[in-house]
Amino acid sequence: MIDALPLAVTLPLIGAFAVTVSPLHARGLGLMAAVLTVASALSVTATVWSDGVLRADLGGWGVPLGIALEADGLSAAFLAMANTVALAVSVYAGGYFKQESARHFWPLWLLLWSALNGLFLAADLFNLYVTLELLGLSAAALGAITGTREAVAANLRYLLVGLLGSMSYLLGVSLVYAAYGVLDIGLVAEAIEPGPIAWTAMTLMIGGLILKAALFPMHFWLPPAHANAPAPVSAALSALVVKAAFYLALRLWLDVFAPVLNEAAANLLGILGAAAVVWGSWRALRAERLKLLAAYSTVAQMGYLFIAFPLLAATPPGLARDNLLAAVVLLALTHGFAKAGFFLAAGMVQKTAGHDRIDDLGGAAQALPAATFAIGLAGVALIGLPPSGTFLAKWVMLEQAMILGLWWWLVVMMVGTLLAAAYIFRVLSRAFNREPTPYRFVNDARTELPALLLGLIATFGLGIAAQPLWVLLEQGAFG
Amino acid sequence: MSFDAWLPAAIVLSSMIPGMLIFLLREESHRLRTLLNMTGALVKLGLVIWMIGGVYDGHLYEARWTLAPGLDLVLSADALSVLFVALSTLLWLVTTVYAIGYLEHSPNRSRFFGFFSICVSATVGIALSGNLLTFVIFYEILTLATYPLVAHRGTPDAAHGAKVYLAYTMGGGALLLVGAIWLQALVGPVEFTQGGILSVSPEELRVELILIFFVLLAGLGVKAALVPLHGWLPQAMVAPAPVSALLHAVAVVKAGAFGIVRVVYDVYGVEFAYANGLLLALGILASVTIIYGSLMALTQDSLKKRLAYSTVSQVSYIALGASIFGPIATIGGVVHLVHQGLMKITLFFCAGNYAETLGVHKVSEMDGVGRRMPWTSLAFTVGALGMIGVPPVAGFVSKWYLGLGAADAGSNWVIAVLVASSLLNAAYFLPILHRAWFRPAPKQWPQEHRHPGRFEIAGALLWPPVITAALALSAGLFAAAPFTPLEWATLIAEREYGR
Amino acid sequence: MTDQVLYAQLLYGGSGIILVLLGLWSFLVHAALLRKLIAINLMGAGVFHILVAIAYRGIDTPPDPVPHALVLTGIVVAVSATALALAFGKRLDQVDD
Amino acid sequence: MNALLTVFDLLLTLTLLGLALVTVTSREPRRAVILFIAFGLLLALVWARLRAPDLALAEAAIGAGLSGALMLAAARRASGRRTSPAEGSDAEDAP
Amino acid sequence: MIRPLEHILIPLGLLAVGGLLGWSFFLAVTGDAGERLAPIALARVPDSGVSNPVTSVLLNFRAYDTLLEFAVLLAALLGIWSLGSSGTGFQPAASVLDGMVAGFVPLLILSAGYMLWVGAYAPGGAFQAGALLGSAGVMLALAGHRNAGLPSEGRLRILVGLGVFVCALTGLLLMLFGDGFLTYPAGFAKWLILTIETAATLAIGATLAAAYLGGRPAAHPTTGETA
Repeated sequence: MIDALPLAVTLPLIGAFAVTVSPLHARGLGLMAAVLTVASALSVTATVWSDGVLRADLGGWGVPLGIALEADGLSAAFLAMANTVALAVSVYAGGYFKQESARHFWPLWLLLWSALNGLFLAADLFNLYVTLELLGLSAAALGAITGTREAVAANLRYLLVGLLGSMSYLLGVSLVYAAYGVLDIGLVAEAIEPGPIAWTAMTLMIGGLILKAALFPMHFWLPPAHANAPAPVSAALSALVVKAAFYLALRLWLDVFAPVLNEAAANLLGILGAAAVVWGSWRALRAERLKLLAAYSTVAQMGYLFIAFPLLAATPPGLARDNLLAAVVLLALTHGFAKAGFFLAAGMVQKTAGHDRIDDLGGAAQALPAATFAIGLAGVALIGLPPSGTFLAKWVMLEQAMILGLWWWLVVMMVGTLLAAAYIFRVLSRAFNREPTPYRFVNDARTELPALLLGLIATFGLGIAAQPLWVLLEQGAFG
Repeated sequence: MSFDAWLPAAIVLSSMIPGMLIFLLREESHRLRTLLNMTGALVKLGLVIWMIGGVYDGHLYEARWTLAPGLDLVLSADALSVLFVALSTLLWLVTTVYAIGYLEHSPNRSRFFGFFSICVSATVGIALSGNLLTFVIFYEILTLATYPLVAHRGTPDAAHGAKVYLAYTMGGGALLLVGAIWLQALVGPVEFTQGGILSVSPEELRVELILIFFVLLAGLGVKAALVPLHGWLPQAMVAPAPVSALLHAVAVVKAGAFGIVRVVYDVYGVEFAYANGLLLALGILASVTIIYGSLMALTQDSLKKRLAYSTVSQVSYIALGASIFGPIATIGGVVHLVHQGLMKITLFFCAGNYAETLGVHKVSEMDGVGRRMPWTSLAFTVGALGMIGVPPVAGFVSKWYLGLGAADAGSNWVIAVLVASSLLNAAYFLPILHRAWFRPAPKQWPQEHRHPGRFEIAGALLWPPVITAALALSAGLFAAAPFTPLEWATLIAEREYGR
Repeated sequence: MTDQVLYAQLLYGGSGIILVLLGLWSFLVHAALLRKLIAINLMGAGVFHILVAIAYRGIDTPPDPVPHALVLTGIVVAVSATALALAFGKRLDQVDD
Repeated sequence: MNALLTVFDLLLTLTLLGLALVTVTSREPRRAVILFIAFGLLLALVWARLRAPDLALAEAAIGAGLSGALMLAAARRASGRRTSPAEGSDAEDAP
Repeated sequence: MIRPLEHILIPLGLLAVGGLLGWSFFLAVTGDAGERLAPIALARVPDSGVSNPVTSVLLNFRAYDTLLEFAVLLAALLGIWSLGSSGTGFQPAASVLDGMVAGFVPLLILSAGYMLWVGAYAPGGAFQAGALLGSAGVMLALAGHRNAGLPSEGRLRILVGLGVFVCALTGLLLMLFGDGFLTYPAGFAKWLILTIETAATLAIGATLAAAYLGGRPAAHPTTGETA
């Protein structure tokens, strides 16, 4: 019997062991593990797409005693995005890291990957805690891999904040177990009822996740940590790791705490999101370094995702709500592809120029057409211009906001969009100067193509062919 | 999917795909790039001719692609869209030839022609948009694709011009987006329908709908360079001449004007717009723009800037036509979409040629250029006379119908605007013609280039203005013949007014 | 559930909450890495303490093994995180020197 | 017997909390770590009382023992660097 | 000087959090959660292959958690290693300590073995045993052994990954040839658990000792490691 659910988590673990044991072959073994992991994860998504919700009772005990893995449309969508991005990051890393760094990068990277897949597939609140910790530790370790002062200091802070977040989450889980005596998400959802216990547990768990998702004003740790990591790591951190925390918050919101939600909490999340949009975009505009700009842009983009909560809360169940949810997921996925592509391309520009000060990037940007195009395509998706997935998602969200009469979210999102246009074009304008004409479009296929492909997916793939996402989300995520 | 559905998509893709391929080419692959460019342009032209025939016979071309539930990408062809498609396809072909000649030996040609092709794809997409969502999508893509062209030269001036251009058009795009979303939230998906879709809208939405009209108008007005949203156009003059041609005649300002026509006729419906005073507001705005643009043109010594302000003024004739209630004025406005394009592109090509051969950039340097560059100057003269409205050049036809329409609708003040603007047009164009033909040439031109084997300029730069001037002339001379812009505009007006 | 058990659960669980608060306070107001780490370990201990308290079912009834297993997992995670954070701190000292 | 147990529980808890309080309030790194180890050992004792001997063992060995050893090594370094002004300043950015 | 954040806001916030927590906890404990998972878990202990309930949960009912926990340990150690080598180690200890260590370390290793074995039916198990092994390493390090008694880097790398590897591999093999991921077939549970626990004990011990060194083991002549 082959069950793709545990495979998606264990294959990278075995890969991590293999590259730990033979660091000299880290790149080859790591890429092999990456390909196998992607295959298993995508087969999960494909099976959910065709057959519906997938579930695996690990250990054969079944709930409530055992732990289950479960893939519904929501998990399958995030899983597919994360694994595609992770594959691109892996290919890129194969060309980016020299031998000495590669031996440190690969095992940690595969552990992080395993944590991501585990998190998207987990159906048990405590198991989610373990995946969160694995994610947090491997992410911080990867971020500090260069060993420079800035990187280590920033990632130490990230590690500590992450620990605080997990602790808060675990406290919530303890409370849930104390009150309801189960840990499986489905069983908790059945048992939960409005009241102070559910309230406190929700505050603790989602509060902890907000810390990890870097929602304003808990974003302070993100920009230095993401800006100082090596490019492939920044890509993974910004595109996937914070996204995983958001996924979990959304999952808890939709599946666990659905009976106890109220608009005040949703509005609070939305207001924080709005503040993140404005503040993050503004700081990105003022940033002097390319990667810092990208990191602040992540703060802003996470804000958009949290604006979804008040909209979801105000929309009665039905087609409109399903539509809105799909748009939010589309926004998250598009940002995953776009931000990863942005960071990967920025890494190439940085490598060529020897620095990433935006004002002095002209020559490097013009010498690397493929990387600059990748930044442009990713930028289009970050701004939310058509034909990107972001545009589509924002359209649906804004239309729903207008239907509900909540026009202020539209104002916030448009302000964010314009600021994003300003900071993205501030970068792109560097590509137009009087430096010599580049000889060819692609200079280093191994690093430039992954970035370009991610940008293309964000801007064309998800913008024009997003319809399947709606179909996928019908599997369990709606309703 | 049947071929009928594929045709609009194929017209968009016929320039999109070559554009994408061109990006990947090495800089020296000159022949391959030219081949791709010309193949795309000719294939597109062929497809458009096919489509014109079909639409004339009442054939329905529609491609529909669902992006998300309730959000469809619709490309469809009606008479109005075919008019714009035909214009931009024809002018793109000519401009491509011109650009290949103009940019010979200059750097970054792959990037330039790639965006150039995407730019025209976006324009065609705008023309063929079957609903407001599709229109917004292509409208924004057009902004994206023109930015690199404006910034192309990489000089500080170009960077500044591009920044201003971007600030204006992004702001306009945002407003358009807000309006479109707001409208869709109120009335559902907005499909472009002859006669408009709001005639049946409930009374209590009226105030909101009027507000939305102005939001949309502001969004479109940026590209259409309506005063006070025109500021980017003179700044964008730093771009290479083919780009100016593109901005002023083929794509950008046209997209704005076309959008205004679409919103008035096919979204709001001319009856609704008239009944709620929207037409009057638009008419006043257009008139102010016409007069202001002409006055500003009068004060410019830079040739390209003078032409730019002239565009500000002339494009608003289109909006003016839409703002007068009645089919005759509609004909005048719609036909001006084509006529202004033909005349203005001629003028910009000529301006580019003067700069290229003689280094002449200013009106005050133009003494005697007629002798030195007779064919170019002849084309320029045709264009300028057309702008003034001298028969039999195309511009006269537009103004004549606008005037008739205004008289028909009883809006005599519009006639006054037309007369005033024609006088101003004459005031800023005739001196140029006088200098060109009747003043002696200086001993030395500002910066003269000799073209081997040619007295005036290379063929790729000379033929385009001559051809477009000839077209502008014949559009006026043979206005009554079948398949002319005028006849087509009449068809559009009849369909919009349901006669 | 006897009163005796309830009393123990509330007493120990309550003290777990106090430990969490103490740890949180210390984490928020102290900047030195070591103190932050002690604080976070104390928070962890508090959470574990709560879990151990709810697992308790009386002096002569076998306790609930599930929270115990969770706590054991948590202890190992905590020491891993502590070790990693201290290594970061050491690296910072090295770079500063 | 029950009353005795109650008093015992109370005393244990108070001692535990007291130890925790002095741990977080002590400024000297080495002292704080040693107090933390003591706290861990006492916690192990409490868990033994709560019929969690597995956890008591693990906490004593890992929570108190190994974490403590790791922290002691760090505290020794911190004490060694005490002269440098950057260390341990509370004015540094707390989240 | 009163710092408003530190002296007013944080205490107030903590009070609020504490109140909310306390109230919720009180309601949770006095509520109708019943006996939670205890009866179910205790009832299945006899089927789990071991009789210590905590070990049953850790290595059977919720063995997947434990697998990821091994991964957390590995991640921490790899993170530590990525920051550089362990440096000079500790000063050689006085002979008294040395003698004590010489007697103590074998005792720790022995008790680790014992702890691992009894974990099946009495308090103990892989984590406690691993911790004892790790403590032995710490002692050796304190006594001045540069590598804390750990083997060469190549072997150490195998050792620290052993927990993840054996547990994941067992799970996968059981999935491919058995009833499902980490689903032990009847009768084999005890031995499979013991296998995983043995591997885990070694891995935990090696990881904790290596973590205590705080960097990659010092350069070994044959590996050509650089800092």
